[in-house]
Formats: sequence, C-alpha cells, structure tokens
Amino acid sequence: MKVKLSAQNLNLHYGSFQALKEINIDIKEKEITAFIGPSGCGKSTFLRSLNRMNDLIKGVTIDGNVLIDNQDIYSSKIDVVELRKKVGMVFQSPNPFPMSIYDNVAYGPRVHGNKNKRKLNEIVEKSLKQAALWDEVKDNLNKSALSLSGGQQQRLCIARVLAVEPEVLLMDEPTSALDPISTLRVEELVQKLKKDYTIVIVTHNMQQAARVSDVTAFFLTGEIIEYDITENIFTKPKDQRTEDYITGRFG
Amino acid sequence: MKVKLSAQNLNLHYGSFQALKEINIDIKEKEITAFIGPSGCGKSTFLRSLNRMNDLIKGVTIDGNVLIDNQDIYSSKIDVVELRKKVGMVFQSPNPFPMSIYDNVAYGPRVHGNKNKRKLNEIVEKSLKQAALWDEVKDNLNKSALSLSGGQQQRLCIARVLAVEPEVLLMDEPTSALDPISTLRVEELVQKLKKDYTIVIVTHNMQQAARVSDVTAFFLTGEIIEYDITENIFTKPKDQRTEDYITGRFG
Amino acid sequence: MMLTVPRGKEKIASLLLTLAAFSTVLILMIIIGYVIFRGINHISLDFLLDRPRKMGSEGGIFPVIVGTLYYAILTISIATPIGVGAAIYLQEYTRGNTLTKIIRFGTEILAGIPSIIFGLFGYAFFVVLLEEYTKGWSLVSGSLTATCMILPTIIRTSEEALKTVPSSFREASLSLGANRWQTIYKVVLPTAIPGILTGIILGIGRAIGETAALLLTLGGTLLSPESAFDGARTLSMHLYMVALETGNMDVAFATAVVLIILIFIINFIANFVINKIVAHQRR
Amino acid sequence: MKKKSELIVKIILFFTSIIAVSTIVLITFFIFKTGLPVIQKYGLWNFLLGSTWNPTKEIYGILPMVIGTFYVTFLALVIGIPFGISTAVYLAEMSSEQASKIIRPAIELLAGIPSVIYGLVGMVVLNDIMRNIERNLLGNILPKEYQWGYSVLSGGIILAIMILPTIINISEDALRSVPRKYKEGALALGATHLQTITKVIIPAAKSGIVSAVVLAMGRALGETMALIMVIGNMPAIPKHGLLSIFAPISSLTGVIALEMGYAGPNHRAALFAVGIVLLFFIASLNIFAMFFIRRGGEKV
Amino acid sequence: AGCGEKEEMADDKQEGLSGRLKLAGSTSVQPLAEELAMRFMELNPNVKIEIAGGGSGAGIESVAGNGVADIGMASRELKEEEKTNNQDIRAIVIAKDGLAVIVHPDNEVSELSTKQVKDIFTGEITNWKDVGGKDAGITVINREEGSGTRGAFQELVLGKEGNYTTKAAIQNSTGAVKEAVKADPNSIGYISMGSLSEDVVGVVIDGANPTTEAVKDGKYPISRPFNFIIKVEAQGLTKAFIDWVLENEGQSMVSEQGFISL
Ligand SMILES: Nc1ncnc2c1ncn2[C@@H]1O[C@H](COP(=O)(O)OP(=O)(O)OP(=O)(O)O)[C@@H](O)[C@H]1O
Ligand SMILES: Nc1ncnc2c1ncn2[C@@H]1O[C@H](COP(=O)(O)OP(=O)(O)OP(=O)(O)O)[C@@H](O)[C@H]1O
Ligand SMILES: [Mg+2]
Ligand SMILES: [Mg+2]
Ligand SMILES: O=P([O-])([O-])[O-]
Repeated sequence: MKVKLSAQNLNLHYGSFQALKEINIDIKEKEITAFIGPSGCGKSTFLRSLNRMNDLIKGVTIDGNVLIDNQDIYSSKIDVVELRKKVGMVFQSPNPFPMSIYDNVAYGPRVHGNKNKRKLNEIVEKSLKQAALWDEVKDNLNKSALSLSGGQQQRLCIARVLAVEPEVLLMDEPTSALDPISTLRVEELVQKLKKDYTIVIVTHNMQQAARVSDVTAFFLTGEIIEYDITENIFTKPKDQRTEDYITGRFG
Repeated sequence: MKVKLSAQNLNLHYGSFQALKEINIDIKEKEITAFIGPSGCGKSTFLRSLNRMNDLIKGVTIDGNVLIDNQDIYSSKIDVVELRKKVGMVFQSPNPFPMSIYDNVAYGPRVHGNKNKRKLNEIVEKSLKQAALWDEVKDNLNKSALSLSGGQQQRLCIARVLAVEPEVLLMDEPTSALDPISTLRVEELVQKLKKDYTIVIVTHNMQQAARVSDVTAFFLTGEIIEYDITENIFTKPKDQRTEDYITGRFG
Repeated sequence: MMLTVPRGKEKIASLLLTLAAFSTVLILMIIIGYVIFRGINHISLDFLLDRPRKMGSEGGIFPVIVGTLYYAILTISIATPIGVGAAIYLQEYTRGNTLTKIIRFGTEILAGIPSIIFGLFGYAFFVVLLEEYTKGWSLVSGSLTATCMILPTIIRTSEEALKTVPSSFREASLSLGANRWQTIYKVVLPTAIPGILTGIILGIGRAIGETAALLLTLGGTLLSPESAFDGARTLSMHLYMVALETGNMDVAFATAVVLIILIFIINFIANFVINKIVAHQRR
Repeated sequence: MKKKSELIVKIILFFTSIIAVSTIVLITFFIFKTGLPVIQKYGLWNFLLGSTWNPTKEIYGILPMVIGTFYVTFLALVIGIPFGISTAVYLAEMSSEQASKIIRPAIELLAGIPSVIYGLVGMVVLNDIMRNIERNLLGNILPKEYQWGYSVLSGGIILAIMILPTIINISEDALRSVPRKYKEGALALGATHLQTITKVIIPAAKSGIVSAVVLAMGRALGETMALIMVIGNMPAIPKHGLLSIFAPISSLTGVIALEMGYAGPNHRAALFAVGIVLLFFIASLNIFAMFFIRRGGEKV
Repeated sequence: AGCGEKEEMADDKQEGLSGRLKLAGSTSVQPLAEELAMRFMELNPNVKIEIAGGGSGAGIESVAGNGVADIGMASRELKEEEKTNNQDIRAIVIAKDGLAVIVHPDNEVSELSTKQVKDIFTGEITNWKDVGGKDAGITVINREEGSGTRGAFQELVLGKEGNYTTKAAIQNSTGAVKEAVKADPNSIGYISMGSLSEDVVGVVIDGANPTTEAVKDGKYPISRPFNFIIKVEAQGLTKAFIDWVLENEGQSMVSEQGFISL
C-alpha cells in the first residue's frame, strides 16, 4: 500500500526540552496505525505534529520533515488550513462545540464556504450515519451537543471531522474518557472507517491497540523503539523494552 | 499483631453518590497495608476517612465506625486535631509549604506548642534523617522547600509528618508524581519506617504494592473485593475480578 | 502568535483588532502626556511645601498632600482587616450556605453602587447621625465612607488570592494536627499575601481617586489635619475645586500630576514588595 | 482552650463578613428615609416624568436627568463596546508577549486614573475640540445652545474610555476561559483563526462578554465627577434628533454632587430622592445581570 | 509669607481664650474663613478652629439641625423655610462679595443697567444690538441650580418672580463660567468679583465699575452677603471669634482677601 504520511528525522523541542527524538516512520494509506507507550513519551506530541496543531503552542521548535502525499507540511507553501482539512483530528476527551448537534457537524462545511441548506443537510446526515450516531439523534438535531452522553459526544466529534471529508484521521486516545460500552462502539466505528480513511490512533490501552490496529509503534521517552505489524509487537517484540512494557513490567 | 485501625460497616456518600459501601477491614500494627484498585473506586476516599480528612468536603455523610486503638474516631468526644496528630498523612503530589525546609519540618511541632529552639533543631534533624533527606539538605535548611526536586519534596513531606511522631502513616499514591529513581528511594524509606509505624499506602502501581506491602486490599466501585496477604492477592486471588484487574484485563 | 497565514478578510480583521488594542495605549499616553505637559512646569518645591491661598489658586498644596496621605492610611487601615477578615470567613470557614450567598450577593451589590450614593449615605450616617463620634465632616467620616466603597474590592481580590492557595497546603497542615486558624495564619495567609496586597493597592487607588463621596463627607478644609477628627481635603478634591471654583488650570494640572505620581509611587512600592515576597517564597 | 480561641476568631471573622451586607441595608435605609417622603409628597410620576427641575421654586421633575444619564451611558457603550471587545480579542487570541506587555499595563493604568483627571482633560481638551467642531464645522446646522463644547458626546467619549478597562478585562477573561479544546476542535476542522474566533470562541464566551458590558454599564450609570466636568449639567431634555449628541445634559449623579452643598432642607431631601432612583436603576441592572448571566452560563 | 507681623499682635486682648470651633458651609466663604481662622489661632494659641466645606445649605443645616458645626458659612441669605423651621439661628454678615457681570474682551458693550441685565438673563433681550452692540445673538451663561452664586444673582437681579431663560448654557462653577465666556465673544455670565481677571471684562452696571469701593459706597448694585450662621444664644468662643472678625483686624483681612468689608 501507498505511504500516506511519513516523518523523517523529526525532532521537536518544547523550549529546551526535547519531546521527540529523530522520529522516522511511514504510515500507510487505509491502515490503522496505533501509537502506544507510557505517559509522557511523546505520542500526543507526534500526533499533533502531523496536522501542525503544535503551532498553537508557544516555544515549540521542530526540525526534520513530515510529508503527506510526499509534500512537506512544514514548508511555507503549505496552507495550514487546507492541511487541517485534509488531516482531521479527534481528541482525547470529546469536545463538541457548545451549539446544536446539527451546527456541530455543519461547522466544518460552513467554514469552508458551504452555505447551501440542502447540501448541508445531506452532509450532516451522512456524517452522523458514518459515525453510527444518526439513529440516536436524528429526532433531536437541534438539541445542544452538550446534552449528549460522553460516548455520543465522542461519536459526534468523529462525525464532525468526517463532514469535512479528510483523508487522514488522527485520534488521540479517543476512548479514554468513555465507559466500556461507548468504547466498544467507537472501536467498531474505527474499524468500519478504515476502508475510506488512513487512521492513526493513540492509545494507553494495549488491549485496544491489539484489537483495532494493523500496525503499532511503541514510543518511549520521545523515541520510536519499535514499529511493526501489530501482531508481531504483541506476540514477539524484538526489543526488551517493548516486551517489558506490554507485559506490564513498567509504566 | 494487634489491630491498630479498623473499619466496620463503613458507608460514605458524597451527596447522593455512594463512594464507599459496607467497608470492613482490620489494619494491623506495624504492617504495611496497600490499597489497590482502578481509578475512582474509593481508595483515597477510604484513606481520608481514616483521619477525618473528609470532614473538609461539603456534603459528605458517613455511617458505620472507624476505630483506632478501639476508639471510635467519629465520636464527638474525639479531638480531631489530636486524631490527625496520631494519624499522619502523605499526599499524592508532594505539597511542601512555601517556606524553608527547616520551617516545613518544624511546622507540626510548632503548632503543637513546641517553641524550644534546641528541641526543634533536634526534631528537624531526626525527622530528616529518618526520611533519608538529611544528607542532601543539611547545608541548606533555610532554602525554600519549593526549590527541591519532586522526589526530595516528597521525602520532605514524609519528614514533616514524622516530626509530629504519628503512630499511623497514611500515604495516598505517594510516588505517582515521582520519577523511577525517586520512587525507589521512597519505597525503601517506607520499608524502613515499617518497624516504627503502621503504614497504609494507596497505589495505582501493582508492582509497587507487590514490592512493599504485607497485606493488600483490592477495591472496586466502593467495595473491598478481596483483602489478604499481598502474596496471595498477586499469586492466587480468590475473586475473578481481582485476577482480571491484576492481570491488566481492565482498568 | 499567528496561527494561520492571514489572507484577505483575515488580514483586515486582524489589523482592525490590533489597531483597537493599541489605541488604548495611545489614549493613555495622550491623557497622561497632556496632564504632565500642562502641569509639570507649575510644580516646584514651594508648590509642594507651601499652603494654599485664595481657594488654592495661589500658594501650594502641602496640607492637601498631608490630608491625602492621612486619609489613605486611615482608610486602608480600617478597610484591610475588615475586608481580609471577610474574605477569610467566606473562603475558609463557610461551605457555601445561604448565609454566604447573602454575603456574596451583598458584596456584589455594594461593588456596583455609585460613589455619589456612598456620599449621600456617608453624609446622612457618619457626618450627621454619628456626629458625636465622628465629629461631623472629618477624616473619620470620609475614611469610613471610603471603606464601604473599597470593601468589595478588597474582599473579592483577597478571596481570589485565598482561592489560589492549593488546598493541598490546607490539607497538609490540618493533617499535621494544626487547627483551622493556625492553618490560615501560618500557611494560607502567607501564601496568599501577594494577591491580598494587590487587592489592598487597588483599594488605595480607588480611595485616592474618589471625589464625589468625599465632597460630602471629608469637609474639604485647606488646613492640615492634626487628628483623625479634623476635616481634610484630598488631591482629587482639590483638583476639582481649583479647576471649577477658581478656574486656575495651572494649579489644577499641577495637582493632577502630583496625584498621578502619588498613584505611581504606591503601585511601584506595592509591586516591589509583592515581588520580594514571591521571590522569597520561591527561593 | 484552643477550641475557645478558635471560636472567638471565627466570630470576629463572621462579623467582618457581614459588614458589607449591613452597609447595603444601612445605605438603603438612610437614602429612603430622607428621600421617600419627597417622592410620596410630590408623586412618583410627577417626580420621574416631570420635565422641569427647579428647586428654587420647589419643582422637582427628574426626567431630564434620567434621559441624560441613559443617553450618555448609551453613547459610552456604543463607543466602548466595539473597542473593548476588539482589544480583548486581540489580547486573548493574537497578541504577542511583547505587545501584551505594553497594552496590559496601559489598561491597568487607564483603570487607575482618578475620574477627576478624566474630567479635567475632558473639560480642557476634549470640550475645546468639540466646541471647535460645533462652531466651525457644524455652526450652521447646530442650534446656538449646542455650540459650547459641553455635550453628551463629550461625556460619552470620556465615559467610554473610563469603562474600557472593565470591558476589556472581563471579556478577555471570558475569552481565555473558553476551553482550549473548542479552539483546537475548530482549527482541526480547517477553520481559519478568524472563523474560530467569531464562530466558536466569542459565542462560547458570550455570557462573560455580556456581563462585562453590564458591569461597564453600571459603572457608566454611576460615574459622577468626570461627567460633571464635561456634560454642561443642563437639566433640559435634548431635542433636535441626531444633533442632540451635541446637547448639554445633566445626569442623576451630577445633580446630586453639584447641588447637595447649597441645598436647603427640602431641596436636599429631593436630592436623596434622586439617589433612590439611581439606586433603583443600578440595583435592577445588577439583579438583571446576575439572573441573565447565570442563565446564560447554564445554557452553554 | 503673610505671617511676618504676627509677633506684634501676639498679646492682644483675646488672651486666655481656649477651646475648639467648627465652621462648615459655603465653599465661597471657606477660603476667607480659613484665613481668618488661621490668624485667630495665631493670636490665641489655645484655640483650634476647624473648617469644613459642604456648601451654604449644608452650613446652615449643620448649625440649625444637627449641631455638626458651631458656625455655619453661607453665601446667601437664609431661606424662608430655614428661618421658620429654625427660630433659634441668626445670620451675621461678615463681608460682602460683589458679583461681576462678565463679557468677552472683544464685546463692544461695556455698560448695562440692572434692568438690561435682568432682561438678558430672563430671555427678553436676545440680541446684542438691543443693548447697543453689534447684531449677534447673546449666549447666556448661567450657574447651575442650587449654586449660592446663582441664588444671590436671582435675588439681586431677577427678583423673586423672575425666571432664568431656559436657553442659557449652564456652567457649574466660577472657573467654568469664565472659561465659557472666554471662549465665546457673544456670551455673558456672572462671577464673584474676587475672581475677576484680565481675560474677561466686568461690565459697568448702572454707571458703577465692579470694584470693592463701588460696592462699599453702595453704588454698585449687585452684591451678596457672606454670612456666619450661629445659634441665637451663642456665647463664649463662638461670640469672641465673630466679634474679632467684625472688628478692625478681621475686617482688614476681609479686604486683603479681595472681599468687601462692612
Ligand atoms: N506544551 C508543552 N510544553 C512543555 N512540555 C510539554 C508540553 N506538552 C507536552 N510536553 C512534554 O512533552 C513530553 C511528551 O508529552 P506528550 O503529551 O506528547 O506525551 P504522551 O505520550 O501523549 O503522554 P500521555 O499518554 O500522558 O498523553 C512530556 O514529557 C510532556 O511533559
Ligand atoms: N469531593 C467529591 N465529591 C463528589 N464525589 C467525589 C469527591 N471525591 C471523590 N468523589 C467520587 O468518589 C469516587 C471515589 O473517589 P476516590 O478519589 O476515592 O477514588 P480513587 O480510588 O482514589 O481514585 P484514583 O485512583 O483516581 O485516585 C469517585 O467516583 C469520585 O468521582
Ligand atoms: Mg497524550
Ligand atoms: Mg485517589
Ligand atoms: O459655595 P456657595 O457660596 O456657592 O454656596
């Protein structure tokens, strides 16, 4: 399969603290890639450098390259807005906007200039269906998104991203704030989305990585220690540290 | 060994939410008891009800008994200040006062009326030695405690408690904010203190519980599921849920 | 921190926002600059140390400076214990019951009351009704009136300062067997002191800047006060009276300069002290 | 013994805490005690809606002052709100550290300048400019009595500057306390910065911004000294449509401050009655604010 | 300055006086009273006199009603209501203050009769040409309602029944009136004579220049009394002070300060 995203010798500093060290990785199209590793090892940081979300943080310096479809996303020619349209993101805790369900999903298309009411309706319905939320909310599209349960909110956030029709979906611990049943639903959803999207998912939960991903990268203190197809990582890790981590010997 | 602390049919509500359900446990003198269990299961809540720290929180209601040396600590005859002197506490993240190292350790003795400079010097030295911090700070006792590293701060907090000469030491995840090396030092310290104190330690880290404690109680959603000597809990748990938890199948 | 490359509409909008923000600086510079430009030439040692003549249109402002300082110190020494005490009570002793709600509500309302209303009240209550104790128009009456005005400021900022003291400090202290007052006195207050000082400074600033309420309660004599039961005149009052009664704008602007400098000095000292304390705590 | 001293401390602290509330009660009591008889005698509607204020002849109609007060407050808000909110957005969302280091102290200082100084500068500088505009630029269309500088517009401008810090500080707080996740959410969807601000951040900070405006309005309604010095204190109802922004007016606060001293007993009681009206406006505003803002907060 | 000659007067007949006096009231009288008090205290080191402002009304009230002050200062006569409500107070004139009618230096009109001034301020005359000037509308500048100065002007010029024109611009102080007249060549206003300065012109009224002499001689018609208000039965220090003010030294200080002695 084609390489969709790739990082080359990526280093990232927060001020003087180096959070990412010489990251090299190729992420393939229409696969699910999981990032695992103990807290603070740089998983989120790396994820956020894939759609330049780290630009928001003061004092971040980056060197090395991140390519998407072989284009350097840190080049000055890149339009960040376009990049983020292409690379959608779902966050650790659900963050619907304080507006109606409908407006949440329509938000992206609207800011991208889509004002046609009919068209918007279609997009909203389609996205909510893809996110497996349509049946639960279709009669209440004008209700505030904040009145949904945590699991529903997270699926709404996924629908909101899908409405922008990104190519890549970055998910930073998307289920860590959810109960087991909601977690399951989101996991199913991710599996389903795989056929259309390139998905990168950060998780604390090794079982989850094992269940949903095709390939897994193990991060430790800012480095990628091991990167392989998921089964290998969990059954025959090559690095001692990987083994220690997945058997729960530290972390 | 003699029973030092004991809870009998203890129930605790935050408002209408029941955080502890019919807790029964006997904690023996000069042993280390560990509380483990997933987040939100009530470990801290229970710990805090052993020195009436929950009194500070609005809307808490308690029924059942907590006995220390066979005296009910919730009886109106008990002087809470005396109780807390007897039952010291170390918190999850180090919380030294924003004053000098010396003043931190001398704080307890001073509020209990000890004004004798010589005596205070002695107490401070002894406590810092017990907490294995003396050598690192003896030349800088007037430095602000906030300038210490996290691990040093936590040991300082332990010294601060020891200066009050409590009989029981409650520790709520005392190493969760520390790096591995500091963690190790604190664990060693706890082991050393065991010969003089009754220690109760809450931890998220099962390895830690296994390493330091004599007995372990496993909490789940406000109940004690299993309570046994540590080895048994980790090698032959009786309850399926305990086994699931310690093998990392949930949480 | 520019997040995205500004384009078209974005560019114009961000330009407008920037302009708006910097115009506040411009306005400030115009006001302060003009006042200093008009007033500085009239200031001399004589002006500072002489007494006013002819309603203040001639001579200096010495008694007015004395009056201002006297008034500020008196006000703050009444308002601080009350305000900080109230904040401690609200933050440390109550658990958000109905009573606290009433007290907070009252404080809110008090904060919104215009100063002229305080003036009316101070006149009717402190000057007239309590004349026997306050001696009518006097520093005491003026300061008590001002105390009512600045109390909400001090209570609120002190409350905020107390709130920022981590509850872990309180818990640690209590768990060491300290009682509540010891905990407050030895740990909470020292930690909160920079914030509390900020509140007090805001209070002083407001008290010194006040005019309307003082016109009705402080008397406005041009003689130096010798006790708290004498009347006095503050720089703000003097500036108003000189500008309006005599039309001598040179003196008015010179007084304004002195007033601004006084406020600067107070702020400067306060910041210095606060920084010292903070540095000491972190050292 | 320890317990006892604890109790005493607690009691003392309790008393300090009820002083503020007692003050409210006392203020209300004293103002009403003196002022209410006048309203009763004169009739509430005659008092509120009477358009003549002539204490020498014992005619107490405060409509001109009510209108003047609200007029100047309205103008101040119209000028101050766009400036204030723009500045707040700039500070919360765009400002570099250096820029903030210049702007923030400037705002603090603006808030710290005593109102008499605003009045003085307004009276000497602003009114001079206004007078020139009124005479030279608009001399032909403005009525004679609107041509001497003292005007609602001057008052509105000065007040707008005075309420800027309130608007800026509270709005900025509100904008900053919008959870970061909303902003990230919007940006991650490919919204531009401006779209994020206008479509997500400002709506989410709405209730804070409203409370900023309400507080600023309260401050404007209650301002006394700066207004006295610039609005001319003419107890007449402005006429001439839009041109009336050049009309001299008088305010509720101003009439009290100016006339208290000279007033005989009846006149003085009437001024306390003006105080009642002012207190009523301010209290309604505050209560409205508390109600509205709490409701707004819940909705989000 | 001004205190060089205190030695020679030191042991005057007032010796032996002691105690405290409190004065309150008119801000126009206040500066004069302060000078008087200062001098009196130099002469009588055991006497302390405190002076507060508050305005004429408050000054009267402070003696009559609540006894906040021993002596009230007023720049106007007692009102009827004040007299009838408080039979036990009386007003003592300690000085006079002439009111000057002022115009812009460029104004051709420099002389008016009391009647003309009245007609201008009631709005019957609205153009300068009707009083001998050029053809231009008159900008009347009035003081705010309740001002002692305005009250005095009303009584002295307009009379009880006269009404100020509603077209008048209102200024709330002497200084502001001066500023306003300075700024407008067609304006007219009135201020205390003591506050006259070169940038405005005091109009000749009924043939008399606005000078202290003219007021003293009774030629200049517009002057108001500066009053001390005391309890009818006031004795002791209060009386001693007032007596001193009314005698030679007090009255010469009145002149010194630019007001009109009795
Ligand atoms: N804004 C920041 N400024 C400074 N350091 C930061 C910042 N954000 C993260 N870090 C540091 O960078 C390192 C990596 O952080 P990151 O959030 O990427 O970890 P993570 O692997 O996602 O951890 P977790 O599983 O806890 O979310 C950590 O040491 C963290 O303390
Ligand atoms: N002050 C409080 N008010 C209401 N509920 C509370 C409060 N403190 C804790 N709880 C609830 O009580 C339950 C037990 O909390 P507790 O802090 O004891 O858990 P814990 O086992 O210590 O978890 P952790 O490992 O995350 O520290 C949780 O559901 C928590 O949400
Ligand atoms: Mg993370
Ligand atoms: Mg806990
Ligand atoms: O202070 P007044 O003399 O104008 O009453």
